[in-house]
Amino acid sequence: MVSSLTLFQATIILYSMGALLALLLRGRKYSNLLTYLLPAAASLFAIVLSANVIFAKDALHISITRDALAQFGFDVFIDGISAFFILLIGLVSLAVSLYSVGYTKEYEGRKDTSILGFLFNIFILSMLLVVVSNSVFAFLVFWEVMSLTSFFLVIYEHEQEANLKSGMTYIVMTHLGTTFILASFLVMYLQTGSFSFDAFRQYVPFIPLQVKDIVFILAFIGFGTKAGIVPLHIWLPQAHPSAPSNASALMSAVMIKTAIYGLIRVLFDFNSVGSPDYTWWGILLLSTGAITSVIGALYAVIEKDIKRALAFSSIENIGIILTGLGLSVIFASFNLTALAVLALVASMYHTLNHAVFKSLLFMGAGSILYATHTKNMEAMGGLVRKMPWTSLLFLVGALSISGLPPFNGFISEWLTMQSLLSTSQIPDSTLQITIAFASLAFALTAGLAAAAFVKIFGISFLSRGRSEHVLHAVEVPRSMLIGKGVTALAALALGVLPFIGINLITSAFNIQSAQPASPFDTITLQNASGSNFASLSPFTVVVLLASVAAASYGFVRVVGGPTRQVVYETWDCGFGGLDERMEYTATSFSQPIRKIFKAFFRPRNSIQREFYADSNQYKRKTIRMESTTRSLFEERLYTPVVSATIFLFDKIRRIQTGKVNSYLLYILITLVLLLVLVRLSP
Amino acid sequence: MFEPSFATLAAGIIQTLVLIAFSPLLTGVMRKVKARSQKRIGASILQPYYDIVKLMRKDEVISDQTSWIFKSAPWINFAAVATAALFVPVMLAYSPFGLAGDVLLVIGLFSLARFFTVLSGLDSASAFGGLGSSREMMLSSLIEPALFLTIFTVSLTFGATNITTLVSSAAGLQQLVTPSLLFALISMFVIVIAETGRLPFDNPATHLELTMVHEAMVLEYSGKLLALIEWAQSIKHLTLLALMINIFFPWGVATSLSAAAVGEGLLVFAAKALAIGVIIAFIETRVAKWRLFRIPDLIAIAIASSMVGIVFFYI
Amino acid sequence: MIQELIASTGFSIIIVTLLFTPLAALVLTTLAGKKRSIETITAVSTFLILIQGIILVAAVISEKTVTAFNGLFYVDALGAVVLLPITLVGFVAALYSINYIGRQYNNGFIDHKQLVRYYQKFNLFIFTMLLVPVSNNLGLMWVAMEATTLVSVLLIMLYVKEDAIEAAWKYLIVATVGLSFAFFGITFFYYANTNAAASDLGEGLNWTIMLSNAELFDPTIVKIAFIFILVGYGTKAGLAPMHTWLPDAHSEAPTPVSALLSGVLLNCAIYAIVRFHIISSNAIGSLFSSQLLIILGVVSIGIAAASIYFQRDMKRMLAYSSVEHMGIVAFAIGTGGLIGIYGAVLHIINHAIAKPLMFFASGTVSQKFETKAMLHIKGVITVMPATGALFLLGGLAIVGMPPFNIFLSEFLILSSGFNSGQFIASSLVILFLIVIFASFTGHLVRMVFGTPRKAMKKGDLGNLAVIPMIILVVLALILGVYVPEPLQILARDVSTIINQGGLPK
Amino acid sequence: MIPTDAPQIDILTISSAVLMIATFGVVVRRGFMDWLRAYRYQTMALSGVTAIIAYMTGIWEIYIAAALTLIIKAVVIPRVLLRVTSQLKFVARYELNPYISVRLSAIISALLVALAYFLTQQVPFRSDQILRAYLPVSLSLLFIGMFTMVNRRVALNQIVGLLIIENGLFLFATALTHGVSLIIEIGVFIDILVGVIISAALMTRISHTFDNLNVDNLEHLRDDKEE
Repeated sequence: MVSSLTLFQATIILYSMGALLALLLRGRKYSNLLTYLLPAAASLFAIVLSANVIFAKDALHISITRDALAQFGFDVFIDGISAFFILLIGLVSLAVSLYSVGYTKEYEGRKDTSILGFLFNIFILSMLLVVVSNSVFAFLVFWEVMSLTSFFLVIYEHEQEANLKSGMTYIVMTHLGTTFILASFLVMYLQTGSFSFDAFRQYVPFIPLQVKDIVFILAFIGFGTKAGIVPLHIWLPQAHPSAPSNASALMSAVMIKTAIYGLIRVLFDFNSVGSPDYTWWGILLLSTGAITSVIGALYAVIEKDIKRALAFSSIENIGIILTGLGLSVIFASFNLTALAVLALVASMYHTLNHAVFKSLLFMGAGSILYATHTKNMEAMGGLVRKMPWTSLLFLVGALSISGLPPFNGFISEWLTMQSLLSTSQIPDSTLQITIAFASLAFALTAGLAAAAFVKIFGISFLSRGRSEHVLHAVEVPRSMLIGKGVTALAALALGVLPFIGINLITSAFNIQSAQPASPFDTITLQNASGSNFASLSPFTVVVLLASVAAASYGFVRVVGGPTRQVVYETWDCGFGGLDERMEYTATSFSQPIRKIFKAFFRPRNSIQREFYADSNQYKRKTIRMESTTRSLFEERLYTPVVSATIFLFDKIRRIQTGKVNSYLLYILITLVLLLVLVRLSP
Repeated sequence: MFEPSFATLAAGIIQTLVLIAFSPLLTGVMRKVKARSQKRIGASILQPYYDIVKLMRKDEVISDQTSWIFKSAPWINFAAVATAALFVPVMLAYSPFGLAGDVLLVIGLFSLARFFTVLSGLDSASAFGGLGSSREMMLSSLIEPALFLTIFTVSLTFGATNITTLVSSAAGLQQLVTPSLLFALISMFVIVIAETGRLPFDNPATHLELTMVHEAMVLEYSGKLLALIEWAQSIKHLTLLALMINIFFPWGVATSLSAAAVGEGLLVFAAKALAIGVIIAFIETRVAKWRLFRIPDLIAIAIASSMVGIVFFYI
Repeated sequence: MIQELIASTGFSIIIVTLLFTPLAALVLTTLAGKKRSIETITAVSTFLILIQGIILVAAVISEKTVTAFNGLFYVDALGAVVLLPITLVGFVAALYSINYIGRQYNNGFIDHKQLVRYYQKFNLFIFTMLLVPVSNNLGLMWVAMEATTLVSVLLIMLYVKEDAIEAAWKYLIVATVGLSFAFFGITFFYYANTNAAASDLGEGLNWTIMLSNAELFDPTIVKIAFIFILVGYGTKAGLAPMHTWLPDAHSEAPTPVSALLSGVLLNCAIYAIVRFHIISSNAIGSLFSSQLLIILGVVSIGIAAASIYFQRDMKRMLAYSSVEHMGIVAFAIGTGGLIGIYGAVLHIINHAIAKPLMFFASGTVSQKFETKAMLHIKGVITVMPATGALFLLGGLAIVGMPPFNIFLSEFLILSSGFNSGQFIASSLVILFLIVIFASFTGHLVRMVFGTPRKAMKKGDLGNLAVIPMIILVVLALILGVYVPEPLQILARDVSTIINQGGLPK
Repeated sequence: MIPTDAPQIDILTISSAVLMIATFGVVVRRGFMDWLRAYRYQTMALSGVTAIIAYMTGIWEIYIAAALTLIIKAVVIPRVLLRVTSQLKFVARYELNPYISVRLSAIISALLVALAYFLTQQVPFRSDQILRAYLPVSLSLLFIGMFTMVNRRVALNQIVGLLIIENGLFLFATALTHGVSLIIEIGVFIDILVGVIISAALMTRISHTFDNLNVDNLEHLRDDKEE
């Protein structure tokens, strides 16, 4: 058995080598291969490392350097929680690394791909180091390195002004978040007198409740910014689409999960939320999660940029994860351990699932971009025939993320729903009703998410191609398919055999629960009176589905005889000339939803008509309709705050009048003011 | 409760087969009732069976723009709906597959079916398909919360989402009509109508583009594929009715596996299903199809009703 | 005792040679006529200064204090912290000058006479700055400080341009007035000293003597005196609202001089304030001077935050950033405590590394793009890959991004801010830092990335322009994750000096 | 507190009054030659005051300081300034429009004197008569010099404020410390001299570049412009 330390070192070294070789072998033969195969190998090591920690309980606790004066250093501690997130990182980066081998060809000749390779490796490495850091300083350093490298990835195509703008939004927002995290840690430092997480673990439970509340609020805002909770989410739909697709896959699938990691540390590691004092933390998490998920889903439905839609869907999924987390805290605060475990498992399962299918979907979107050079869904269509494998894999992702059986999304959403349904066991009826209403948001989210992904898949892959972008699209290289295939398989495996995920989570988080012991067992939940509350055996469902399908095929074949197919044009009401302009577009697909939620979207249609003659308004030459929606948060929240700040600053900066007289006057006034103050003070 | 055994398993499969087999009949009966109440003679109540068989034997016309999604969607649709039917008790108080899935799985399978149907609508590159798909997704995304809240109420009342537990608790309940269940029932009724695409949500008999939802999606289908879709629609309808019946009106459901009990259960179920079918048919003759953007109001009523049900439960 | 004496006299020679080196270089540059030889002389002399500076700092670390000339010169850990940046930045600025000034010369912006003058004053400037941290006599320190103003005004006047003249005039007037206030303060302290202990009139201005008598000082006089000192040296240190000359002077000076002004000279002024802060703390407790430092520090950061957003001139933005960082140092010293002083020490050094880096990069950029207006600078990284990358890294260091050094010191300073109970001030600082981060990074990113406005010949401007920046960026990275042992000892000693009564223990 | 040594008090009071009057003389002059002359008188008064201090304390070094003051400030600096102005192409000999009128500035200067007395009252003088007399005066000079600089628009006339401040500084140092170590004092003198020379050189540059000496020309570097 290899020790965790060796594995850890090997992982770090391999990623670093990947980064270095990317720079050193710039433009050489095989450089691309090495740049991405090294991190793929490192990811394997990371996966083994996490398995080692989770199942062999070989936790790693080392202190690397320590500043004698300020007592901070780079401590490393890999426990189950870290290991779970290492697994996430390892799994996704394995797939994405393989995918990148092919994907970076998109940039060859146009951009310096060595920088991309370098940043890619450092980015993964920094995420890995974030989740193993065991001291405030190390955590913050790696956290910001992670932000920084991802920022550079976002502006990798900096020639386009829009990317710079989204990069700026991203870096500013993430820095804001980091500041809140820093503040939270500083408050803990004040109370515990140490920068080490070990000390936090030891002493945070003893600090006063009010202070703990402050710590939590600060940490929640800080991590929430990174996770993309509403209304701190505005960077996410800008940044993720701007980055190269392999980077957006990593950002969406893993990076925002580091925020979840941080929250878990604060909630369950530094504190042990076991008294009703913490209930409102859970309510905060739950309600934020509910709002986040609905709003993310709503935006995802109406979006027509495929990567932006995926980014909004990430916001939605973070909301679902937070819902589970919040429930877990609520249950834990009432000492309903079994339910707390259920909700935590649900939340973590969804974290794992989202990592899997979101990386798959972003890789799929990247493949489309690779083949068609556009992110605009309105310009796609008909790709299912040009890129059969990509479309199949993308469909798997879409089914998973829509929470449909037998894929993994269904399992975690099922678990989350079950936790929501278990609120009847909380001894507080106000809370029960509140949570019941929160579940409304959850269900709406599920419905909207399905609509969003029907749209994304349907509009981009199905029917006719809508522009010349898709004319010459061909299937992407094999490495890109392998990358997606890995995650698609994982999505299926986690969907059919939830045993894998649940066992992983329970051992990682070291929680006792009666969970399936063999891969084919059912998940069973008991209600308060001990009878079966709910149970689920996805494997059986798959078997049933398959047999029903086989049986029905047999029946139809027996009754109907052999099939004779005639291929003909789509029915055009006899007019003829049905073309791609008459198809439903992404915008028209989402029009009903846009209209129903018009209070939120504020849709505006501007129609410009041109007539052959003004006298006859029936004979129109052209009609051009533009449908726009408004971003409520940017307009109502960010713009006013920013402009108020700028207004204030504009007044302040005017003290620099350019007149030396006024400068001298300031000095005189300062001096006299201070002297008078001293004179007047006793 | 039931013990898993070969007999119960067989009984379970049989009750599902009954459901699948008789579902077109319900459609036929409803059409007949509708026709009669409109002073028409109407087709035979067995007409849906004739249609299905006829369609199965016909050639298929496939659009040249379609892909494998179009061809496989009816199969997936049918399989998913039929599988969902396996989990719903009909005349028995349990389904032997209750341990493999609960009511949420049933909803999940319906969603899976719908997902592919909607995709198939988009696949044909016709203007109608997109229209239907778009409206269908809009409706379903709104119905989802209503349905979930209804389940919430029910599961609060009976302490389960497992259908077997639900039905057995319902059958064993002393006071049958609690206020919360009543509200849940109202909600459930609206949902059943909406999910199965009946008036005032959707007119199953129309082919006018202004009013089509479900029909627009499946406009391109013919032959075997259309047969599967039609049948699946009927199965879905009856499955939902069965769910509603066995949760809200579980009288006479067979709790044991004796021939008498099962027979009685079947008859009672048939009576109840027919009654509800007739009620729906009557309603359909009374109302016109609502404007698409008024439909959310109706769904909002369902949601509100469930919410009130939840509040009543806790009070 | 005797050993100590020997040791101290041994090291005291270094103080003398340290001060002698730039003067010798001044003489040699005046004698040598050729451009190449002048450049070589300056580079070699600054290198020697760097070596001697390091030796002196090492001596201070082991011996705690080094004195010379019967206590006229006195270097302790606090002085060493200021001395180190002077020698380091002096060296890299000399290296950078060779390329920068040489290029200006080749481009015809300056003639040979101006070139010679530049190097003469450069050496003289180094000398005057070196004089500040080694002086024990506070009057001498004041004279040195005034001399730095005069020499740097001459350096700013090197270009005969309207803006340069304007900046020089404002700088001269404001700084001179400010320093005359400082002299008032010094005299007050001296008066308090003579009142407290009537003896030792001749050495009454020596800091060490003053410190030993500080407890006997009259509180009122100390308060008034410290206000004069704070306003006076605060003007020179660029603390708001006395900072107004700074954006002009720092932006109009020749780039290597900007680096010295921003990276080093401001530290000297802060150093002077700290000396009096210590005396004041000993006399009337640290609360009074700490509060004042914190207030001025926060105001400085705030005004810098407000101004940076609107800047259009690259170097002017950097100058405001210096105001910000001096504010942070003042805040750190005000919060006190081991961590606060540690942070302040590191911040002084870190700022002295990062700011010259930025000035060098911006100088190179403006030479290439022939403008300082940020609006017209785009795609630096495309045109000059190395400079662009260094510019970017330097900027990220300046705004306090890990893994660069300033993050570390700001982290410590904010910890100390919270630790000392200054919640409102610390929160304000955090808020302002976010704003500065946003506006500074915004400007930076728009310059570094994007597509250049016009077609430009790709390529950096020579190795000598890049090497000084690489030196600094490497230092910034190293100090961002690891503080070397000697520096920690130094910081601990400074903390002892500031927090526990002034004399190293 | 009743003064113990009445005649001395008189000398001190009178000399400080003379110095104040001389200072006001500088403040109210608008023309360059006028204030330069007034400044000479003020400096003479100052050196007289210095001599009084030297006499009263009996420290011979202060006599040297007094002599130095007389030579440098009353002779050398005016010479330098005159030379500078003679080189100028265009000489703004009159301060045409100070920010505040001469009348009002005299009143404000009086207020500043009051402020200086108010601020220095809390300083414990330890019955040091010299200090009691001259400390407020020197602070007044500081404030008035500062105010003059704030008020004037012509660079050449701003120097007058600077020089008043330096005089205040000198008086302050002498009164307070009875002669700081001589080296420092000489250093200060040299600094002032060099400062004036440099500012003179700067003014030459300014007048060459802008054709006059108005500070208004020097308002290009500013941050209050509209975006």
